[in-house]
Amino acid sequence: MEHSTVVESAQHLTHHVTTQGAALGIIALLPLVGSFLAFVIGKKNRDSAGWIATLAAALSFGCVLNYFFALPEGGAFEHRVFEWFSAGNISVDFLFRFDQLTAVMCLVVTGIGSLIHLYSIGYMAEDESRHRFFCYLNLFLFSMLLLVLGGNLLVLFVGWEGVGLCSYLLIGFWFKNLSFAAAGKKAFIVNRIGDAGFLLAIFLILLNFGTIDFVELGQRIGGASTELYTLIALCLFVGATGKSAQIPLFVWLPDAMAGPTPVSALIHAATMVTAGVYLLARMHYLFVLAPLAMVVVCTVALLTSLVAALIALVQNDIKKVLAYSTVSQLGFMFLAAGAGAYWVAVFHLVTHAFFKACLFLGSGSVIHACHHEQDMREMGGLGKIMPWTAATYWISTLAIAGIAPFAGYYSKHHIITALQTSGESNSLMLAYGECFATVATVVAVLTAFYMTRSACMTFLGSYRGHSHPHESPKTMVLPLVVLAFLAFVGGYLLEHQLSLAGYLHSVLPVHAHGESEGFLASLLHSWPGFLGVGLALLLYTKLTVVPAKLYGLVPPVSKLLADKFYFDEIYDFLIVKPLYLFSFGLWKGADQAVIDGSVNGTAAVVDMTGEVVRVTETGQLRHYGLFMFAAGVFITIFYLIL
Amino acid sequence: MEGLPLLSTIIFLPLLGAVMLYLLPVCKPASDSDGEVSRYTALIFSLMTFVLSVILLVAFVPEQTDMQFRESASWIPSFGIHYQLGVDGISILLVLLTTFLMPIIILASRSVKDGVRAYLFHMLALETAMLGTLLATDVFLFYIFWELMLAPMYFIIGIWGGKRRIYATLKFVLYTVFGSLLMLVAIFYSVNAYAALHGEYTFDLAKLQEGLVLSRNVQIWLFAAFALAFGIKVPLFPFHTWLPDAHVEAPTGGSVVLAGVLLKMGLYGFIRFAYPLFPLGAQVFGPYLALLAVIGIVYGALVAWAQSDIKKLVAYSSVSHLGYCVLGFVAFNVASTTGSLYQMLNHGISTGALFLLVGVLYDRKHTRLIADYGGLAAKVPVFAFLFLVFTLSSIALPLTNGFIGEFLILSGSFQTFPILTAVAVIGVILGAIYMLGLYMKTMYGELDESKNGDLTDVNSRELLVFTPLFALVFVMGIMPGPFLRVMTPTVESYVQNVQAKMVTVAQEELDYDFNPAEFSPDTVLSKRRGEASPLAQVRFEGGLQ
Amino acid sequence: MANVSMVDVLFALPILVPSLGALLVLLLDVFLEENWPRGIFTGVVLVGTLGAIKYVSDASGVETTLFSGVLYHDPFSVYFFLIITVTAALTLLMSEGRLRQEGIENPGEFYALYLMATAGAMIFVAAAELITLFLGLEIMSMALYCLCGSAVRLSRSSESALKYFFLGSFSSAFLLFGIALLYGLTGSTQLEVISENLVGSNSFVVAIAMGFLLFGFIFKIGAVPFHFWAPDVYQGAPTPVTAFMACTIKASALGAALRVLWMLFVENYEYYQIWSDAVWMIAILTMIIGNVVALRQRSLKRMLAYSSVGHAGYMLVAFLAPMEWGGGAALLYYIAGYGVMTIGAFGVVLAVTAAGAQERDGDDITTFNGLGNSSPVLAALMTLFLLSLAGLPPGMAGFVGKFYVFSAAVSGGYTGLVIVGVLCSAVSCYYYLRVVVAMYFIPAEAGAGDASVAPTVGLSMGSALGLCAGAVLLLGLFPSFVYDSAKLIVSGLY
Amino acid sequence: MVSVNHYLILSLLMFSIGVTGFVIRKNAIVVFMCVELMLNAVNIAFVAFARMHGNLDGEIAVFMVMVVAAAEAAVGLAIIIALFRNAKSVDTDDAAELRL
Repeated sequence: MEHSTVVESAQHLTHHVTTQGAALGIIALLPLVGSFLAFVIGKKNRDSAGWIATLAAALSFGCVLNYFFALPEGGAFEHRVFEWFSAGNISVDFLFRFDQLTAVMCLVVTGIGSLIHLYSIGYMAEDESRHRFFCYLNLFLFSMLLLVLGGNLLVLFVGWEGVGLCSYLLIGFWFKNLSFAAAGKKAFIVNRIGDAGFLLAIFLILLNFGTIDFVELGQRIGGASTELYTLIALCLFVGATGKSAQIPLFVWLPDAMAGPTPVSALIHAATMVTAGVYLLARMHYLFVLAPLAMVVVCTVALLTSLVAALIALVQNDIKKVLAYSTVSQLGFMFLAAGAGAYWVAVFHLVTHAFFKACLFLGSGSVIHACHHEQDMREMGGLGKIMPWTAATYWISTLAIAGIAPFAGYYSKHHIITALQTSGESNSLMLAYGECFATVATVVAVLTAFYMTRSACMTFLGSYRGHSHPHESPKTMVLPLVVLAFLAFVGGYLLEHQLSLAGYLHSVLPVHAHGESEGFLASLLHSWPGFLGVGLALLLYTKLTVVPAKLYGLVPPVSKLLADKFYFDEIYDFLIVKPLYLFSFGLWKGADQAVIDGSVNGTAAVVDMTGEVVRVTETGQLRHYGLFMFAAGVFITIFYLIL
Repeated sequence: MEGLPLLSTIIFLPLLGAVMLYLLPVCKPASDSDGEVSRYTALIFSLMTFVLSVILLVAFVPEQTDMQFRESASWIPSFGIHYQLGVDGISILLVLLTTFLMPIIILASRSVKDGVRAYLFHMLALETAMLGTLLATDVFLFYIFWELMLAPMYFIIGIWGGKRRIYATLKFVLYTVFGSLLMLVAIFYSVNAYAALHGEYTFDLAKLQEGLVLSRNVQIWLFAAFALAFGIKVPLFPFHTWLPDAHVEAPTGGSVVLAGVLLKMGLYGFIRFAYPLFPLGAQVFGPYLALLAVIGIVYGALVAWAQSDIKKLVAYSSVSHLGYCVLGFVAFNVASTTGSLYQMLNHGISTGALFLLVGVLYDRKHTRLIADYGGLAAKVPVFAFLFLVFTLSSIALPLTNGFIGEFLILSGSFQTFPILTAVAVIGVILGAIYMLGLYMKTMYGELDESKNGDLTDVNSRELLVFTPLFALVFVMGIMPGPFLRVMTPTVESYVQNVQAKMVTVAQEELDYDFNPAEFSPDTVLSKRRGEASPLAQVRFEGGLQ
Repeated sequence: MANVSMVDVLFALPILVPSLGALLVLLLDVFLEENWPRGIFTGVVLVGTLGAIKYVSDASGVETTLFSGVLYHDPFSVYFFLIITVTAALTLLMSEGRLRQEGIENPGEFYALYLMATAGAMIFVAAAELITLFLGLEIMSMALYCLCGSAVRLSRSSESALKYFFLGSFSSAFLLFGIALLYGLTGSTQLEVISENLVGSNSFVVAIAMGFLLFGFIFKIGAVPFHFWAPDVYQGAPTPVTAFMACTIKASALGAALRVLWMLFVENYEYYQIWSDAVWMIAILTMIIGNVVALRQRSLKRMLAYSSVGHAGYMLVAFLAPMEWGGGAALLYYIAGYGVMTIGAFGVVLAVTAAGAQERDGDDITTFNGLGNSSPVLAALMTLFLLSLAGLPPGMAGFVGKFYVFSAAVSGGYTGLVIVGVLCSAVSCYYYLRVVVAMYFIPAEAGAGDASVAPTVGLSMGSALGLCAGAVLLLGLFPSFVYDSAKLIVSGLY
Repeated sequence: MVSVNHYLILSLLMFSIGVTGFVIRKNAIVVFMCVELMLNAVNIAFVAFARMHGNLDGEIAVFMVMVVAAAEAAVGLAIIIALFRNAKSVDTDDAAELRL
């Protein structure tokens, strides 16, 4: 597309009819207050904490609904809380803006958030410090809402870092286990690497456009060089890779499963990790001006989804499977964004939130039932014992597999279509579009396969474990059912009834897409899902010996997959260890030896000079006379006469 | 308030308190064996000082960009030296920081068992010196207070310090003296150059700023002398090695005051003296200072990571944080300079609090090694919570104070030094690595019952110490407006003035060159012969035509 | 010509009072009982001298010389009379009752010699004529030689006397030769006449004469390379004598040197070049060597001796800085400040070194361990004096003194010299602070006898130290009082 | 004709001998004599100059110097005796307790 067209469209997409004065802050404030109350009151009465937190989340959801319904088409609400800080040419308002994109995000965050809060009441019922847990969980909701409500990059960044902190706290919630705490730290630090890129992007934007307000920025965009846009876009993408666990910064997410399972569902599946996708959607007008960056996004996303899917194939920890699946699905969302179909990315974000939250909660239910056993080899046959969990899990599996009419199908189908047509808007993608689409289809097959595998291993067959599993309490089942329902019909509703594309077209570029297909066609289009599911069912219910044989077929490959492509080890070996050794060397070598050495050395030299000169003090009268006389003669001759 | 010399009162009230400690009979060791009365006396005086400085802040007019509450009295007329004070948007918040931290330090002095009275005496004397340094607008007076800061700190580290205290304190004093004495020479040179041009000696900063005309080469030398003195104090890489030693050996209060206020004096010196007096020198040195600052940021963070001693870690983190402050200032635009000033306050609060926290641990277990702790969060949750909050403030998490400063600094300096700032951003990552690493190793994991099973959580007195700091972390992070508004008008006009000088003087480009031959007496003779005309007229004015 | 008027005698009273006082002490010693209060009497004499100085300074309207051009009678002399008398009085005050502790067995002689040295110092500084100058120098020196050896039973005392005596006579012989050469060149020993006639003389001979004069003066000032005697003599001599030498004698030597050398060579621009080159070198060497060697000393008196060498270096910097830009005035101020802080420091050493400690390294730095606990006031005072010597606030006199000196030197274009000076000053902080370290940071060794026992500070010692401390603070806080008058005084010289 | 220069050379020679003796001899008495020799060398110079200028200043100076020399003798010998009493030696090399 022509530069001017793109710029025009960007300006158009940020041209809202804004309504001032809506108390948007209350949406975020409720969970913050909830967080405080959950801790203070929960400290006295542990059981109240969960209900308080859930109430806060639900109230917040109510607020969001209120604004959602009040939001006029093509309009936006704005809430300028106060001028945050200003100095020189930098002025930042604490600004909330509620437009269609935010509305979708808020609904997901508070809606699913409320469900997961409710679920957690049951899940955490026995934990000693659950008041702390709910405090953190509500705090997370607060941060996430700041992130999506933020009307400028910095408020977004506040939320961005805030969710990072909550993630850190929640991953390390059981901090007595040092490896859990370490996982939290790792998450935070890897995120920080991304944040550094994000910060640089903010600086670049501020320097070149003089504003970080999304609307103003959209209006001012244009005129700068493509290189600059590419640089900014790439910096933003670095930030996104950190938060949304893309290569090369995805390593923290699997470790993050150390946290309680509801946390994994809420933070590491449904909401926080999608923040990167949200960021790309938010800053779409910058990305469309940087075609090269879009290709990079696509490439990284494709690679991530493939690698993660491959790893997921052989994991035995139920949560690890889901974690890698999340990484892979996030890759799908970025694929959509990279292809220029931002609304599709958001679409997949939403559907993914439905089914992945359901899956995680389901796995949580299983883990809860099996007394914190996470290894699928120790499960099996749970379908009979916990039918609700099994049913919802299966529905979500089909959804993620992309089988029509389950939710996942619609968003996935759009993604592959968008890839195929990406060349239309981005000439650099012309050559690769088909190729990307093909690989994405393969990943879709893999996804269907490994998810079905996990469902089979967990719920089918006979129980292999040693504890006495039981169905979870109602507070846990209810959210499962709701989410499963959404995973079932959510995609269809958003595609046909509610028309997400139409809803978002005032804020995101929505390209005309083919008319809606019939049900049969959609079934036909879900062949990758059928293929994956079918294959997995075959292998894990009928030919149960085959998987082990396959696994042993090419040991290096399976080992490579099982060991997650050695990402952690490589990072450790190439970056972390050398850097630590370097630091240590810097301290001992540079700091103590050279720098401090030269300081102390100077002192020592002066001291030694004193010692040397002291030799002249012989105490002998004759020497003194001689020295004095010689010096006198010397001075007289050298200075006075010469 | 008319008629009351508010600034003088603020400066000397602590000293009065210090003297009272020895004069009041109730403070005598005989009647006050555990030093409790002395502590209260000192606390009252430091609180009074704080109240006065709050009054000062209230009465302060932010829009007025020049010195306020001026006081001036002739002191050494033959050299044009005045006892001259004033406060502006740059110094006022640092004054408040000083007066705010001192009561906290005194409250936290419970860990000092022997010689409480002397300890408090030195602390209060130190407060006087620091306040004087911040409020003096006469270069000579500034220098006196600047040097005066050394003696109390020397005793605080030397008497109440750790094992290697003698080494640390001597190093601290000698290193600092070494730098500041060279600055003294530069002061002489400037004053003489001024006298040569205007026929009168003056140490009045405003007059010097206005009337001092020096060539680029001379300014480079003079700026270098100032920069050395201030750079050592900051401390700028590679002049920082005294700091870890001093911090590790100093008692808790000493560390707090060292990190909280003393280090800021170096940067304050840059802001108040080095830049306005020698804008051309500053122009030349600016990028190099920025480079050193950025090296300091990354280097300090890396070395902090390698530490096994908590205090040393925090000390090196100070090197890193002060690097941000310096970077922000030398980038020299309004945003970055404001950020730099703001970050000085933040660093005072968060690092001060971290040292206090380490002090809490040290008081109980008498070790500062990270390896001796672990899993404390379960045993001392309140402590862990406070530690977390200040850690987050230290790594500049948004909505804590550190973020505002760091963002302003980085985004501001990005406009001047994009590449360097990009490198400095690495410090953001490294900061998380070493601080969270420290937090994890001390607070998380299994508690070693045999070692730390008897650890008690912060008591109410300690809580009282931390509460104001805790509150400020968030107040300054969420509502920085009131703080920034106090300083921005001054900073704006300050940056404008100095930048204007950099431009205009650079255009006039004097032809007088710095001549090393001037170091030898050869030239003096010839000048002496040039009849009664003051020698400097030849040296300084000659270049102006 | 040879008319001795009553006015001359009156104006010479500041010199005559101590001289007569010295004789009276000797006389009374014969007639009065063994333990008559000689110290008080000597004090009264010095107070009388102060009165005489007051009288002279009030009366001095017209500048003139006394006894037909033998002694100057001008504000410069009066200033130095004052410094000499005050420092002598302070030293006397602090040594009251401590002579026996220092091994001085014949107090009568001690006080007589003390007064005589004071009188000699005054003649030295006021001399308007070179033979008088020489006589003043010898009167002062001879008395000092004896004072150094006045602890007759202590071998260190006799050794220091021996060294001082021989090296002193050696250097005065050089000075005398210089005088002879000047006399040969100009036919006069009157300073003013010499100054006039020197113009156009054989510069080779002038240079040699200058060298010989410098030899003599710099020896007494104690600057490198004629400083070798100082540490040995300072260490060996009884502490009051050391203090007296370090302050009073140094002051008078500097005063005399300032006047003589300035009048003879500096005012004659012809010779300024060679003169300044030489003094430049001497000043640098003095600052460096004095301060650097002091780093390694363990004996406190010896360390203070080197420190006094270092300070001589700073003073030579002032010497070099042109007078019209404050060099002379800075020097005058510095001498005053240096005087009180050095006396104070030696006073504390005197108080801390216990009786009979002379033979046993009683002034070793370890003696000071734990002084901060056992005797906090004494330690605090010592800290003040040491900080002042180091030139750090709150030791204000030393700081302001250095400020004046270096500032004048920078005006004079001696920036390089000043840089060396401040660096040496930084080095000096180390050894001064080392004493503070000992006093406060290192506890006294258990059972180390003298150290752990709090030293007794009597009324006289207390008041002397108090006066010194007060002077250190006041001189520094209100330096204009001294400096402005010093400026006026010096302006009379050129 | 014997000129001033001759006297001066003699004076310088004596002075140099004094200096040399001072530097090389160990016996305190001899060293002391060397100092006296130096003073007397100056005396010769004074007298010669006085003669040259035709005024009496130099000769008066000589008297003064002689007085000083006499006093010095008294003081010096007293000190040497004191030293001998303490150290049982008049060797200046032995008087080196104070050093470094």
